[in-house]
Amino acid sequence: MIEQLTQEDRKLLRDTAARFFHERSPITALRQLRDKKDAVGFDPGLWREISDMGWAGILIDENDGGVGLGSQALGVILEQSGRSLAASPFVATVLSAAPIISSAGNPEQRGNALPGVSNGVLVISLAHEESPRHAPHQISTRAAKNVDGYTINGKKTFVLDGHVADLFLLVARTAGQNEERAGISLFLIDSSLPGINIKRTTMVDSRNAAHIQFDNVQIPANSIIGKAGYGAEILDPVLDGARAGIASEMLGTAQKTFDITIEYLKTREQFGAPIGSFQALKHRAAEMFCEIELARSAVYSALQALDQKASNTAELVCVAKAKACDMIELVSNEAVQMHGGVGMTDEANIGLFLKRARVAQQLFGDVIFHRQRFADLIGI
Amino acid sequence: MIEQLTQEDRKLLRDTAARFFHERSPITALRQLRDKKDAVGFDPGLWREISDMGWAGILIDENDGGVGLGSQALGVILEQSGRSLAASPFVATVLSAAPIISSAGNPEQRGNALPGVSNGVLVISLAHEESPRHAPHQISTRAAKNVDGYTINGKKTFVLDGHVADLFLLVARTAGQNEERAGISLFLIDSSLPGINIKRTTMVDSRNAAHIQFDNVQIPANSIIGKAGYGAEILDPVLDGARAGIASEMLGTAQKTFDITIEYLKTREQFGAPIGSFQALKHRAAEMFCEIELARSAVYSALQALDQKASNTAELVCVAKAKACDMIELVSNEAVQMHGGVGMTDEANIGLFLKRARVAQQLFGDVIFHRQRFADLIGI
Amino acid sequence: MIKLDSFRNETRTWLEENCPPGMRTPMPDDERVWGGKKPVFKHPDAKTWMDRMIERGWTAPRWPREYGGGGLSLAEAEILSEEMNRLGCRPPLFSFGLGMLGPLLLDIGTATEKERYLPPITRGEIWWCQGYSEPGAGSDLAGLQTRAEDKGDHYLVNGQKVWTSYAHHADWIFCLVRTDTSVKHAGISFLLFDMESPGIEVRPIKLISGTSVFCETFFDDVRVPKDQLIGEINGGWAIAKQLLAHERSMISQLGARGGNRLPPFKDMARRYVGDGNGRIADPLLRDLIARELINDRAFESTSKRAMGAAGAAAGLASMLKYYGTEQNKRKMEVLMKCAGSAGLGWEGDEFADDDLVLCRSWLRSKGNSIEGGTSEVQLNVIAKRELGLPD
Amino acid sequence: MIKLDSFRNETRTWLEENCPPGMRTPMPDDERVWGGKKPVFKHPDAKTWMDRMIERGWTAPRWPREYGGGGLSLAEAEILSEEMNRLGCRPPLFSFGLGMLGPLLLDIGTATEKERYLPPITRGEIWWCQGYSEPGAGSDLAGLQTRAEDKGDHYLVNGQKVWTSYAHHADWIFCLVRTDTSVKHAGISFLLFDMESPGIEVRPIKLISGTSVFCETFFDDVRVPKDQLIGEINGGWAIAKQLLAHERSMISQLGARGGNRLPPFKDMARRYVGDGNGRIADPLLRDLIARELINDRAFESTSKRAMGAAGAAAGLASMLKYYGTEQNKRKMEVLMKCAGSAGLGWEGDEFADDDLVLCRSWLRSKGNSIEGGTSEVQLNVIAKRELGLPD
Repeated sequence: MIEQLTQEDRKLLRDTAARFFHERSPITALRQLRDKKDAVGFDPGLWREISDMGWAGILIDENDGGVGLGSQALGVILEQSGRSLAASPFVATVLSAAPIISSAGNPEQRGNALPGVSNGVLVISLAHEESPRHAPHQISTRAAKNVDGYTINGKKTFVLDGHVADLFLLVARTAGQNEERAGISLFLIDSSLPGINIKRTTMVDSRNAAHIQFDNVQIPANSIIGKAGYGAEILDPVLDGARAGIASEMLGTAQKTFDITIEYLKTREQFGAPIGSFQALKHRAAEMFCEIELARSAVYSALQALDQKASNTAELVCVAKAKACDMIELVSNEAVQMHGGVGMTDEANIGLFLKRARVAQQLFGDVIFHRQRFADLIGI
Repeated sequence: MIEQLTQEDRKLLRDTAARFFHERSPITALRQLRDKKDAVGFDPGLWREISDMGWAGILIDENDGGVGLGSQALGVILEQSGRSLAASPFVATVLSAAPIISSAGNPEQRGNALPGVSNGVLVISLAHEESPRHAPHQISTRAAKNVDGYTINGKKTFVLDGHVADLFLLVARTAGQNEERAGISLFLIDSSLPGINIKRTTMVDSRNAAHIQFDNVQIPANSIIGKAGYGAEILDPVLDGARAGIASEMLGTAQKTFDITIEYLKTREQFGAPIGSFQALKHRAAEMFCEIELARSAVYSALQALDQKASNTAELVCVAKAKACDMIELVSNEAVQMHGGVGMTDEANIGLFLKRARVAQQLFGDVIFHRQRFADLIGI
Repeated sequence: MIKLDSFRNETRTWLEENCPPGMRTPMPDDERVWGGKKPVFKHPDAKTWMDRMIERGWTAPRWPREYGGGGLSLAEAEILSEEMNRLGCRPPLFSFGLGMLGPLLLDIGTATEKERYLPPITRGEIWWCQGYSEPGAGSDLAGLQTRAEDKGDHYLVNGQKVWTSYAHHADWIFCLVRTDTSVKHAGISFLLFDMESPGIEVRPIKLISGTSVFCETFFDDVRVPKDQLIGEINGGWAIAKQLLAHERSMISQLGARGGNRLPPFKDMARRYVGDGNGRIADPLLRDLIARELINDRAFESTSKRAMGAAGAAAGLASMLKYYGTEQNKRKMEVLMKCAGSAGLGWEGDEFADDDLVLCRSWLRSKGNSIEGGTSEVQLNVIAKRELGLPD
Repeated sequence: MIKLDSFRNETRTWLEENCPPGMRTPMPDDERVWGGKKPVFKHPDAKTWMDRMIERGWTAPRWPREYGGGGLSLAEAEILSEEMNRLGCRPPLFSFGLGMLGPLLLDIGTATEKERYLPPITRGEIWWCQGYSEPGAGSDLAGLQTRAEDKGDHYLVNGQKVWTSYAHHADWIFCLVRTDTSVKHAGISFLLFDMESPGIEVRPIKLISGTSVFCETFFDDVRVPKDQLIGEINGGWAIAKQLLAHERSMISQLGARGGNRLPPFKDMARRYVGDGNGRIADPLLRDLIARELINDRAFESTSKRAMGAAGAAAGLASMLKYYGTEQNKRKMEVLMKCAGSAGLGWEGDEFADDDLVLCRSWLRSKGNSIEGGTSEVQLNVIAKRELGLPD
């Protein structure tokens, strides 16, 4: 069991994170990365600072060089980074790739990867999706066994920060058919191997992902994590952690979007009164407030279940991501509309929140995916 | 081609129908039927008057004793009757049973049934549904051929005015499996035949339907309408007409619900002002207005397509019923909410509109049915 | 912790020995025990159960023992509640006295008032009703016009209330009245009086769902002794707000559970569109159902979080009231879609009992977002208190 | 009827002979011809086509021939439009002069004004832009502050406009200005002036979608000859309302079509989630798509019905503007759900052109319910004009 933070510890962590992201990674930082078309897409110096705070290793056990504070602590940090739209390899590395190694890597793999992640010197990207819509077991990339290890052939898409990754956590199939849960295997491989072709894609939220082609890529046998063919057993719970994590980020993003909008409603005047005095806008704002609070409860419940390894964790994660998706779609759309013409300008920040919202909605499954999965899990 | 009414004719018909239903069948009439638990469930005298206006025979050809004015004229009348929630065997008889006989009955069947319908002396109910949700081809009632005709076994539900019907237009299967379109046959039979067990059901809208059980009911061979096994070819277009008809009624019902509500918003005062001056309610009222107008256009387009026998009639009917369902659900719910406590009382009429709305939504397919059918029809 | 463990053991033993088997079954609405001067015990075990709980002080577990309460700590009361749930024990007594008036008097009542009013509440001897809304004062509750004139030794009450729950059964009423017509909020007072006083007429209101739990209540020169004023003269508005917040949280919970008589939402959905294995084949209905089940989970988490928050703010109470009732309405509409014509029956043997209950519950649910402050009022409160939006 | 038939034949023949093949293809946004003093013809056939249509008077088919119009009847103009659609002919010329200023001048302009302004519009010689909104006057358009002071022989204009479409390309502006500061609506006038006048500065506004078709426009002591006032002094508000209604109907149609560059909604949906036969396997996405296609059909029918209504009321124009733009936003969100990460690309070769266009169009669609009067303003108008709800 992960060490539980007390209420006071959590409040302290939240205040620290809030101050950190506000000061070190304001929204202007994202704008600069975007406008200068930064080759990396995030600020490595900032990432090192984040690591120095212990946050890159927050999910990693102390024995592996991390701080091992667990999901609720992680949620606190992601909620704050979501408020300032901080660009970093957090999602790619801390949220999805490293936990796979933590939970199933052998001592050598752990030793090679985890301290580097905790120290902020190693970027590992999860190379997983093969279609534009999240489909965890829709894997047709093949890892064919041979005397020297495996030969990889296939194509991955939407690999977060894949253009600057040092290592890939590759999801490939050693057996079975597309869509089958059995037969999926996980590999930790070097991104510079011959036959790997990486194409950076610039996304609407000014972050980066990559298309990656694997053409007869030869990898050593000891690249495999866990047992061949049983990768989904490792992957699925890690994805649930990542879903709750991204939902935390969405919560922070939505809350900040809402805060900006409420401030605008209080100050913008039309017809001789602040527009926030018009009842139609008040009611819509109050409805947003309710949806944010519901999503907040759902996210916190999921994070707590993850830390407690509760038996209904997967259900609660579906609830959290589904609510976060619907909520942020509402909030981001209403925010732009309530800002009127100003909301349409690139100069205002509100559009950046809208853009980030849609990317986060897609990450690790949209609302449709999670409603269906929830229905499957509860047996209806 | 049905004779087209001119704009002026239609306006005249609308004014006549509006006056008629307002004067002869106000909402108090429905209340009386309900409160005295009337055995028939509608006023036969009123039905005779409606017939005398020529409206019971509105879809029936002049050669068969009707007036043959077509669907748009029918729509005008149903829209007005919907405003006063007039209870009559219109839907059962005029909208669904008679058109089957009109379109496919032999001269003897036509002669026996249609003049009686036009004159308001004959109630014919379509005995069709077998499950609580509209499923046109989900027919397991069997009509087994024998030397004397057919033996019927099976069970029907939600047969409108089935407890007072003189004849049933029975949908049964002479071949094939449940859900198959082929193998369905139509029969015009006497409701008093041995083996027919009719149980009246009182619905929430104070109208009546029946459960009907057929136990070894022997019917003559000449009861069949059209060719055995090809009943769906006759039934399906008639159902489309009925759907457009009920959508017209819903349009009238919703418009009246809305009119009552707008009037209430203008007169009810709270916080020293009419509640219709509060912007949140204004905006919601304006949104309802838009939805009503969209549904209106959809209904009119469907009725016109029916009269013109347009090739995309089925699609337009789906659009009409789907929009009418969503629209009336919104309008009826908002109307009750905007009436506050008053809307919850049996004394106010608004609840009667809510109740009728949900029954009409289910009749001949709800919004889910029609969205799916639309998608099928357009090939997505 | 040891003390709590032994409390749990004792409680469990006592409940197992004292809660009659008939009181460990799900309770139909009409078997609720409301107490009062002419109490009705429809279930044969109900009186025994109520009397035993009264004796132990557990009709009001957290109230002081001197007023007939149980004197339990918060932790002990939670244990009692858990153990009652474990056994499936019915609540022994329902009353607006226990839920609303009592807590108010414990908070602001004088010693005399507490001694006078609280014991009959814990013993279930008086059925209280509440007199708030008036025909012209619904959402704008402070616009109430029922007058209470100071006649020296008594107040003379004239006017009309509406939506007084169970007024046709109640023994006493707690009532907001106007004692100053020159101001709005600051001219309201809070009176208690006997419903048998001369000049009171009660007419039940029939609802669209067919039930009549609410009444119109008319006051024509009703004399109320002056010592039945609670709090300060013209100080009733603060009391009203306190009681309203409490009522809102009660209704939001009721809404979330979907009323009492209807089986749980998931079971009802399966009844209509489930296959033999409890799966729902139609993907669109399944999605609608899953959506509301997800909302239910999030709402549950939110309720717990709000309870945890130190002194739940008015805005949060309003949020729960708003969301819980709107959510319940959505769920009812989903069930109506699943049920099709089976959910449209009004009466008669041809419909199963659960079908008829669904239809009535669907209609009744429309009132959830109106009673205890409309959804619109809740949104106004949230906008003002939580968001600080300007008037 | 015979006359119309022969008109149709003549028109068809003329179009077939005169519309260059390159002008019978779908038009990318950046190949639109706007005319003006420095016209840009990106497509090699575009100038020929425009010149031939100008010669025939068909850049403004229904305007009188004396101003360079086609002098066609309503029926003839419809035939021309049908025949152009049949051949897939591109509109030869886009302009706010043809669509907005021209019809206004035809209605209320003096003979002199018509002679002066209309022929250059039909010939595509002047690119007009519109100066309405200001930073402090958006939804509250009548709150505009740009001053025009009467200086005897000219007006002196000072102030700032925002959301002036294509002001960085335009030759002239039609502009609402304040000529009386003591009243609100009754202190507004309508001026035309040359964008090359000294004292005008234009700054394009970059939108969230990456495009810049709108500008901020600053006026610093701009001299406008007094004969360039249209209508009465302080009579500009009536003109503004007339132009706004027109703009609203243009935007609602644009919205319904989902912008120009994006392939039709159904095709885009199939692109992302269709199987080989054009069917959409996922039942939930299929339902979302069907819902919007149904809304599209109902909206089309409504637009036609509104056109048919004698003199479409302001409320109906507002309804179309409101519904059309909200509908377009919903469709874009559905496409984004279908597209998944393929719709989230901003730039680069790794995304197909249609994918990038989808993302930009989705962002651009958010402005539809803001420009030309926000959705909130439209709902206000409907509540007032159509429903008569009190202020």
